[in-house]
Amino acid sequence: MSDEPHRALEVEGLTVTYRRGQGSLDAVRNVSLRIAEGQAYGLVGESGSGKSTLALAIMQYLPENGLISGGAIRLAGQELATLPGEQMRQVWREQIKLVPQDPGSSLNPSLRIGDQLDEALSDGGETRGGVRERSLEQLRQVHIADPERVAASYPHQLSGGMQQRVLIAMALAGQPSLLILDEPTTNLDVTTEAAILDLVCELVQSHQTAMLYVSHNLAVVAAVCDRIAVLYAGELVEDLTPEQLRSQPLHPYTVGLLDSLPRVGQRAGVDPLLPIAGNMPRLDEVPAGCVFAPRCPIALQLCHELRPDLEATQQGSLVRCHRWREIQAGAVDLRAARPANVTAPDESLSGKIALETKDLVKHFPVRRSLREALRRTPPRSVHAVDDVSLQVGQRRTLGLVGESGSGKTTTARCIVGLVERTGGEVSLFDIALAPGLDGRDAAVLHRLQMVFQNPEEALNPHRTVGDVLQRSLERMRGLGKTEARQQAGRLLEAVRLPPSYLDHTPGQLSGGEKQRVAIARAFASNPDVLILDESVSALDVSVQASILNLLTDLQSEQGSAYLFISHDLAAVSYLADDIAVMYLGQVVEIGPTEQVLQPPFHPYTEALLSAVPRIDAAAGIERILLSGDLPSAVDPPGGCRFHTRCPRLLGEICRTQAPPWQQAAPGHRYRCHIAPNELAAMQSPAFRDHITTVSP
Amino acid sequence: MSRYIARRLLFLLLTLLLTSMIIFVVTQWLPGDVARVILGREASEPALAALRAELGLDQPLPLQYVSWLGRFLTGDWGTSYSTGEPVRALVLERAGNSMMLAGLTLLIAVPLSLLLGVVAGLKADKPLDATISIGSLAVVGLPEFVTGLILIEVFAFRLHLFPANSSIRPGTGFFEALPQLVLPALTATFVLLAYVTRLTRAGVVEEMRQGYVRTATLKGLPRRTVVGRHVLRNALLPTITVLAISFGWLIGGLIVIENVFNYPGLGRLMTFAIDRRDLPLMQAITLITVLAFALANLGADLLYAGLNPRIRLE
Amino acid sequence: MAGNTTGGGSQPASLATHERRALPAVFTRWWHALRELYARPSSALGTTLVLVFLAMALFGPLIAPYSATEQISGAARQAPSVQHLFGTDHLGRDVFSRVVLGARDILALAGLGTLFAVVIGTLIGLFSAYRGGLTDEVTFRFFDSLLALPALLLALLVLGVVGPSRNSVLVVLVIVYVPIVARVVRSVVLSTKQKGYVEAARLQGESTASIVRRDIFPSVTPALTVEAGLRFSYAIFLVASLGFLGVGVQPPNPDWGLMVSQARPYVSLTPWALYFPAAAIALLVIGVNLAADGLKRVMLPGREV
Amino acid sequence: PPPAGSPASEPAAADATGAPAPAQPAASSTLRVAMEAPVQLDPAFASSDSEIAILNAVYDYLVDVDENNRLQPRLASSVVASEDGLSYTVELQPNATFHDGSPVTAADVIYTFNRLRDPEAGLPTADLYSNIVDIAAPEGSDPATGTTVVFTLQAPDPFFQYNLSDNHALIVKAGTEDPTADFNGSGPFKVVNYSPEDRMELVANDAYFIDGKPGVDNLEFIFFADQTAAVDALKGGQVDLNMRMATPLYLSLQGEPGIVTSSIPTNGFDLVRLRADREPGNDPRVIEAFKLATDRQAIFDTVTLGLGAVGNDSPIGPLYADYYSTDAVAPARDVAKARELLAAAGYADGLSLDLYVPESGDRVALAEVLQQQWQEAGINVDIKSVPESVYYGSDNPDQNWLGATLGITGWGSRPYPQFYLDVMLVCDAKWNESHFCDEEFDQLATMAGTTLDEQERMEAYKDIQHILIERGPIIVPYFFAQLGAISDRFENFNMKAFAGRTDLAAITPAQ
Ligand SMILES: Nc1ncnc2c1ncn2[C@@H]1O[C@H](COP(=O)(O)OP(=O)(O)OP(=O)(O)O)[C@@H](O)[C@H]1O
Ligand SMILES: Nc1ncnc2c1ncn2[C@@H]1O[C@H](COP(=O)(O)OP(=O)(O)OP(=O)(O)O)[C@@H](O)[C@H]1O
Ligand SMILES: [Mg+2]
Ligand SMILES: [Mg+2]
Repeated sequence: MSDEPHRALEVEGLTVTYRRGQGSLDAVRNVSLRIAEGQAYGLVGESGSGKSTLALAIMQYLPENGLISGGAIRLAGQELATLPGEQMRQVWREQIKLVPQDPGSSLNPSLRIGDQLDEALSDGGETRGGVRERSLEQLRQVHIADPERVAASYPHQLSGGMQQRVLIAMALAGQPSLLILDEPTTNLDVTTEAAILDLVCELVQSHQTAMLYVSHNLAVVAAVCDRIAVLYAGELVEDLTPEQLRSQPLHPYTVGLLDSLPRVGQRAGVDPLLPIAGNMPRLDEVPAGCVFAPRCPIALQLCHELRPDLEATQQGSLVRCHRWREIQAGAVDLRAARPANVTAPDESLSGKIALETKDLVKHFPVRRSLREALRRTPPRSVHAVDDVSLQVGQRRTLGLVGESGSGKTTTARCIVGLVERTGGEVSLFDIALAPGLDGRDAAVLHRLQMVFQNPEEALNPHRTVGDVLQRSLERMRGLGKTEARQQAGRLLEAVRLPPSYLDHTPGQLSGGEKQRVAIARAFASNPDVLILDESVSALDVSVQASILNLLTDLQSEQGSAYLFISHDLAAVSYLADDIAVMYLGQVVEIGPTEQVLQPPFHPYTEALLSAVPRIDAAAGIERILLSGDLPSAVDPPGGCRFHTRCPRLLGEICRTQAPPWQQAAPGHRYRCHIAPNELAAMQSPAFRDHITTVSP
Repeated sequence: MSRYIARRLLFLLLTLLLTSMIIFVVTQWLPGDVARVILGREASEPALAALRAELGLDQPLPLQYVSWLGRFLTGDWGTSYSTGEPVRALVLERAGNSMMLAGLTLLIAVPLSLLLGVVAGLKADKPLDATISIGSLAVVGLPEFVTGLILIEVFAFRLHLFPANSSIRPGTGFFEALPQLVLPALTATFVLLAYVTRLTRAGVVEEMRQGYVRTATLKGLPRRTVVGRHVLRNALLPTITVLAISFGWLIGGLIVIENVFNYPGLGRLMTFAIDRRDLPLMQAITLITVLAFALANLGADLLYAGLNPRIRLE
Repeated sequence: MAGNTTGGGSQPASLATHERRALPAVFTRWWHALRELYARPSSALGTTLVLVFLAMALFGPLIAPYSATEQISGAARQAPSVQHLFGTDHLGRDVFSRVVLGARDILALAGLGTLFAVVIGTLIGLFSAYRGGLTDEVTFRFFDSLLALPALLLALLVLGVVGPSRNSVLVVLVIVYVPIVARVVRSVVLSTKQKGYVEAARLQGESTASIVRRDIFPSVTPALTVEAGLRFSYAIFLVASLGFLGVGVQPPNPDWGLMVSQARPYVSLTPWALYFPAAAIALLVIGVNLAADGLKRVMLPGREV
Repeated sequence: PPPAGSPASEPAAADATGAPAPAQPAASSTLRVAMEAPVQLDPAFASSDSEIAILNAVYDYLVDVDENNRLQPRLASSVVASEDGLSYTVELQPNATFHDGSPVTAADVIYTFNRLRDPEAGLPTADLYSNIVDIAAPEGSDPATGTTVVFTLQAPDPFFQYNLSDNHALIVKAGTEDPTADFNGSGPFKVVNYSPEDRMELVANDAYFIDGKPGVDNLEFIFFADQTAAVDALKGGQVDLNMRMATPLYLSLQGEPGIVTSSIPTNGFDLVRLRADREPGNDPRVIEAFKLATDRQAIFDTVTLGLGAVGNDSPIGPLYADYYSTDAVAPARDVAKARELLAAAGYADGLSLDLYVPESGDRVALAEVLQQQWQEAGINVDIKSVPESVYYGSDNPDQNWLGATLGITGWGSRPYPQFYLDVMLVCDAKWNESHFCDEEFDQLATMAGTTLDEQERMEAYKDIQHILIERGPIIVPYFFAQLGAISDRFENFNMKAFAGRTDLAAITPAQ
C-alpha cells in the first residue's frame, strides 16, 4: 500500500445492471480500474460497449433504471456507494467532475453562462463579485479570449467548441481530484477537437488531476492519456500504456480498432483498412466464452467455451485473451487471418469527366426585418457556395473536405438538384443539368445518386429493407416485382449483407448496416456518379472502416465516380484520388491526393492536417491551431476569406485582395497570396516524412 | 426581438382580418329573419321589409362586410337589434366583467395548476402523480354545468359561504364583486386545471431528463436549487403558451358558466345575442373575444420569447 | 419455411407467407400496445374505462333492461332501486338504460367526428405541407383564423347555421378539429420532409403522391394516433356541451349532455337523472385521457408532451 | 299621495342606483324580480311576459283585467258604452301625470291608439283596432287638456273593453317617437337605470294616482337567461320574485323556507298542430288518428306534473266558465283504432314526420311524450327542437311555425276566447298555422265574435268546441298553470294568468 502511488480512484469488480422491461442487462461487468493522482486514464470501445455507463456509475449518477449490482467504487479510499445524499453532494461539489458528451444539452439554455459557472464555484461565503471574478478567471484558463462576453452569453450563442470549453471550465472549478470526460469531442469539428485535446492535456499537466477520458477513438485517447483501458461489450479486455498500444497491442479487439483507423495518407488501393467483422453482441445475451470470440479472427474452440481471465503481462499491461502469449510472441498474424479483399483501383479507365461544376454559386437569401425592408437595406444572403468548380473523373473519387459550415453539403445538394443553385453550371458527362429536380428527366436522375450523412434518417423506418430496395429497382430499372425482389437480394449481397436482411426493418439494423442499405439503394440504378455526404462520419471507427472498404470495392465493381464529402481528412485521403478543400463557400485548394497532402499546402489545409489525431504521436508535427470560429457566411471577410484565422497571415494584402490561384504542382492549385516555394519553406517537413512513411 | 414582434403583429392583424371575415359570413348565414326577431312574430310584412332596408340587410354581402368592418374599425360597432342600444358600450362593459371573472380564475387556476403540475412532474409515476392527474381529470371531466350546480349546492345552499347567484350590478368593482365571483371562478378553474396541470407536468418531466439537470446536480447543488433555478425556468416556458391556449378554453367555458351563475359577462351576452339573432352584437362579441384570445396568444408568445433567450436574441 | 429461404421458392408461395405473417403482426402490435397500456396503473385504469364504455356501446342493448326512450307508465321520477339501478327520469325512462345506450351514441358521434376530422385534416396537412408554397401558406393562415375562434363559440355559430342534429354535430367536430389535426400533421411532415429517405426518394424520381403515401404518411401515424386520442376526448366533451346547450343531438336521444341538461330543472326532484349521466361523461373523459396518455407513451416513447 | 311609510325624498332614488340590495336601509324596500331579458320595450311591439311586466310597471292601461279576467279601471276611471255598442266614452283619472310631471290627457290616449291602429306603421295591433272608426275628444273639449275620449266603432264588438286592455295598449305621451328613450309613462314606477340584457332599476312613482300604490320603494328587474339560475337566485335570496317557471322548478320551491309559491290556472296552452292543407293532415282520418293516439291525461301527469288542466283540443278552456262545454270531451285513447284509420288513409306502414318544437317551457318534454305515444300507433316523429327565434323567425317555410307540417306552438292566456278563433282558426286568420278551413266553423266564429247576445255566443262556442274536437287539426293536451314564487318578506302578490300583467305595484313588504 505504501509504495504504491496514491490512488485517486479505485473501481473494483464493478457491475452495472439496467432494468429493461421485464428483463435486465449488465452493461458493465466486473470492471476494475485504478487511477492514480495526476494520471490520465483513457477508456475506449465501440458504441454501446458501456463507457458512459461506467463513467456515470463512478459519478453515482446512473439513470433511474440503472443499478450498481456488484463491486465497489472508492474515491481517495472512500466508498461512494454508501455515502448519504448530503455527503455525495459534497463529493460532487468538490471532488469529482464530469464533462459530458453533448455540450449543447448540458448547459441550461435559459441561464447565462456566467451564472451557471458562478453556481459551480460559489460556496456561499463569498460576494457575488468575487465569485464572478473567479468564474472569469476559470474561463480564461480554458483559453476563452473574451470571458466577459462569454459569461454574459446564453449557451445557444456559443459554438460547440466554446460550449465544451465552458463545461471544462466548470468541471475544473473546485480543483477536483478526479475529472471524467465522456467523449468531449465526438461531435466537434477536427479543428475544434484538436484545440480541446490540447487544452485537456495542458490542464491535466498543470492541475495534477486524475482524469478518466472516454472516447471511441484510439488515436485521441493515445494522444491524451498515460494509460488506456479497452472496453468491449461491458468487459475490460485490455489495459495498457500508449507506448504498448503503438508497439504491441495484445488483444485482437484492440488491434482491430487500430487497424480500422485510417491514417493520413493511407490509400485504399495500397494499404487497406482492416475493420473488425461483425457486430457487438447484445448485452442481454452475452456469449458464454470470450465476449469477443464471435468476431475474433483467431478465435479457437476454447474461446467460444471458456471466458478468459484478465491477465497481467510482464510489461504491466492487462489483457483478457486466451491467445495473448501467442500474439505477443508473433506466433499468430492477426492481420493475415482476416480477408482483405480490396482490389486496386483500375487506373486505366480514367480520363473522361463524369461530373463537372463550373462556378457553382448558391446564396441563401436572409430574411430582412420589417425595419430593414422599410429602410431599403439591400437584401443580404448567406454565401454558402461561391464559384466552386470541381471535376470528377470517370471511376475516380474526388474528396471534399472542410470544417462544418464550409458549404460542402450545399455543393452536393446543388449538384443533385435538391437545392436550386443561384448560378454556375453542373453537367453530367457533358449533359447540362437543370437547377431543380423537376427540370431533370428520370434518366439523368438515375445516373446521379446521393447517400446522406445520417444513417438514422437514411431509411424509411416503416418499410423493410426489401421494400426499399425493390421500390428503387422497380422505379429506376423498370423491373417487375419478382425480378426486383431477386435483384434486391443481389444488391444486399453487393453491400455484404445477408439476404435475410430483406425482411428486416431499419429499426433492427445498426447504424453501419443502415448506411450499407442506403448505399445499396443508391446503387440500384448503377449510377455514374455517387455523392457521399459525410456518409461515414457518424459511425464507429470499425464500421466506418468497413464501409470505406465497401465503397472501394463497389467502385471497382461498378465503375461509379464518387464525390466523397467529409470533414475528416484522413478518411478523405484514404478514399479519394483527388481532394478539394473548402473554406467558407470557396475551394481553397484542389489537386491529386498525394500532392495535396504534401507541402506546400494552403495554410488552411495545413491546419486541418495538423489537427488529425494520430496514434503515432506525430513525430515533430506541430499542431497549427486556428484562432476563433468560422466567420459568418452572410458577410464573408473581404480579401482572402481565411485571413481572420490564418496562421500565416502576410498583412494588409490578405485583408484587401482576393488571393490568386497558385500552381503548386501540375494539377495542384491553391488560393493564397504566398507563392509555393515560400509556403513550402514555412511548413513542417515532418509532414512530408510522416506521409511518406505510410505510403510506400 | 423587435423584428419578431413586428412579424407577430403582422400575423395577428392578418388572422384577425380573416377571422372577422369568417365571423361575418357565418353570422350572416344564420337562419332566422332578423327583422322578424326584432319586430316580433306579430309584425306585418311591410314593416319587416322597411326594417330590413333600414338595416342594410338587402345589400350584397361583400358590401355589407366592407361597410361593417369600416364602421367597426372606426369605433361604430352598430346598434343592437334586440336592445336598440349601441353595441360598443354594452360589449365593452360586459367584456370588463368577463375579464374580472377570467382574471380571478387565472389567479386561482394558474398557481394551483402549476403547483400541482410541478409536484406531479417531480413525482412522475409515483402514486402522488397518479392521484393528481386522475383527480384533476375528474374535475375537468365533469361538465361546467354540473360542477357549477354542485358548487352552488354546497357553498351557497349548505354552507352559505357565497351567493348562489352572481348577477352583479353594472359598474361593480372587482373587490366589491369578489364574493359573487368566487363560485363561477372556481367552476372555471376546474375547466383549466387538468389541462394546465398535465402540460406543466409534462414540461417538468421532459426537462428533468435534460442534460443540464445532470450538470446542475453534479455541481453538487441541492435538489431544490436544481428544480427551482434550473428546471422550472425551462419547464414553465411552454406553460405560458398553454395558458394562452387555455384562455380560449376559458372563454368557451364562460359561455356556460356565466349562464349558470347569471353573471353579466360576454358569455351570457353571447347566448342572448345568438338566441335573438342579434348580428351586430354577435359579431362584436365574437370579434372582441377573438381579439382577446389573439392578444393573449401574442402576449404569451412575446413573454415566451422574452423569457427564452433562444428566441429573444435571434 | 426452410424451403422458402433456399433458392427463393416459387413466388406466389413466398408472397403468401408474407401475407400470412403480416396479419398476425398487426395483432401482435396491438396486443403489445395493449400490454404496454396495462403496464401502468393510470393508463390501465383509463384503458379499462374505455373498454367498459366500448363494451357498453357494442352490447348496450343486451345490458340495458329497457329501451332508451321507453316511458314506463306510472314509473316517472323513481329513485334508484333494484328495478331501476339509476332511477327513472321525469318522463319515466330508465336512467341506467339511457346511460348504457347513450354510450354508443356519444362514442359513435365523437368517434366519427374525430375520424372524419383526422382523415380530412391528415390529407390536407400531408399534401399542403409537402408541397409547401403559397397554397400551403394560405390554407394554414385560414386555419389559424379558425383556431382563433374558441371552439365552443365556433361550434355555436356553425350549429346556428346548419341547425341542430346529429349530422350537424359531426360537421361541427370536423370544422373545429380539421385545422388542429392538419397543424399536427403538418409539423411532422415538415420535419420528415427533410429526412434522408424522403430526399432519396425524390432523387430517384418518385411522384409526390407516392412519397407522401409511402414515406411521409407512416411517420405521421404515431403523432396522429395520439392526436386522435386527444381529439376524441375533447370531442366527447364538446358533444356533451352542445347537448347541454340544446344545440346538439336531439331529444329523446339518450345523449348524456342532453340528459344532464334535461334533468337540470328536475335536479331537486330527480337528482339521479342528472348525476349519473354526468358521471358517465366524467368517467369517459378521464378514461380516454388516461388511455391517450398511455398511447402517447407507447407510440411516441420518450416524448412527454 | 305617496304610499305610507315612504318619504318622498331623493335619497331613495339615489340609493337604488348605487349600493347593492342587501345593504339597503330597512326603511326602504326593494322588490327584485327575476325575468327573462326583454327584447322590445316599445309598448307597441312588446309581447313577452318580461316586456309587459316592465312596461306595466312604467305605463298604465286604460282598463286592466284582474286575476279572474274581470275588467278593472286603471287610467280610465270609467268606460261607458253607447246603446248600439258603437261608441265608448272613456273618462280619465283626473290626477294622473306622466313621470315628467305633465298630466295625462285625452290627446295622449288619442295619440297612443292612433299609433297602434295606423296601418302604415305596420304594428301588430293594426288588425285588432281596425274596427275603430274614430278616436276623439267629445265635441267642444280640448284634447290637450280634457280627460274624456270617445272611441267610435264600425261594428259592435262585445269584447271592445278587453281590446282596450290589450297588452300593447299602454298610454304613452302624445308625440313620443321612441318610448324607450326616456320611459316617460304614468305608471307606478319610474325607470332609473336600464342596463340591457342585465337589469332594470326603478323607483316608486310618488305621484301615482292610485292610493297605496306602489307598495315598495324600489323595483328591480334582474334578467336571467337560465331559469334554473333564476330559481337558485330566489332560493339563495338574491331575488325576491320569480314568475313563469318550468313546472319542476316550481315544485322544487315548494316547501322551501322563506318562499311562498303560488299557482293559478290559465287558459294558456301548448298547441300541437298538424297542417290540414297538405299531406298527411288533409285526410280527416289522419287527424282523427293523431287525436286517438294521444293520451292527454298521461301528458298532463308527466309533463305538467298535474298542475293546470287537461285539454280537450280546443282553445276554449275551463277558465272561460260559461263558454266552456263540459260535455265536449276528446275521445279516449284508442291506439288500435288510430292504426286502422291510418291504414285506411294509406299509411298502413306507419307515418314519418318531423315535429318542430321551440325549446322553451315544457314543450320538449311534451314532444318526447307525444313521440312515444304516437309511435305505438305507427306515427313516427323526429323531434326538431329549435330556439324560439328560429321557430318563429326562420325564413325556411317548412320549418317555421306557420309553415311546418307538424309543430308545437305556445299560446298565452287571453281574457276572452274569441281572440284564438280569429287569429288562428278561421280560414283567413293571420296566424292560421294549422291551415284549418271549415265553413261551419267560420260561420260560428264570426257570429260569436259579433253578437251582443251572450246566450247565442255561449251556444256558438260550445258548437265550436265540438267541431274542433271532431275535426280540428289541433291537439290541446293541457292548459298550463301560471307558476310563481315570492319571498315571504313580501305580501299582496296576486299573479295573473298572463304573468306580465301581474300588478307589481300592489306588492308590499310583509308586516
Ligand atoms: N438507461 C438505460 N437503460 C437500458 N439500457 C441502457 C441504458 N443506457 C444504456 N444502456 C445500454 O447499455 C449499453 C452500454 O451503453 P453506454 O451508453 O454505456 O455505451 P457507450 O459505450 O457509452 O456508447 P456510446 O459510444 O454510444 O456513447 C448499451 O447496450 C445501451 O443500449
Ligand atoms: N437552407 C439554408 N438556408 C440558409 N442558409 C443555409 C441553408 N443551408 C445551409 N446554409 C448555410 O450555408 C452554409 C454552408 O452550409 P453547409 O451545410 O453546406 O456546410 P457543410 O460544410 O456541409 O457543413 P457541415 O459539416 O456542418 O455539414 C452555412 O453557413 C449554413 O448555415
Ligand atoms: Mg456514451
Ligand atoms: Mg454537411
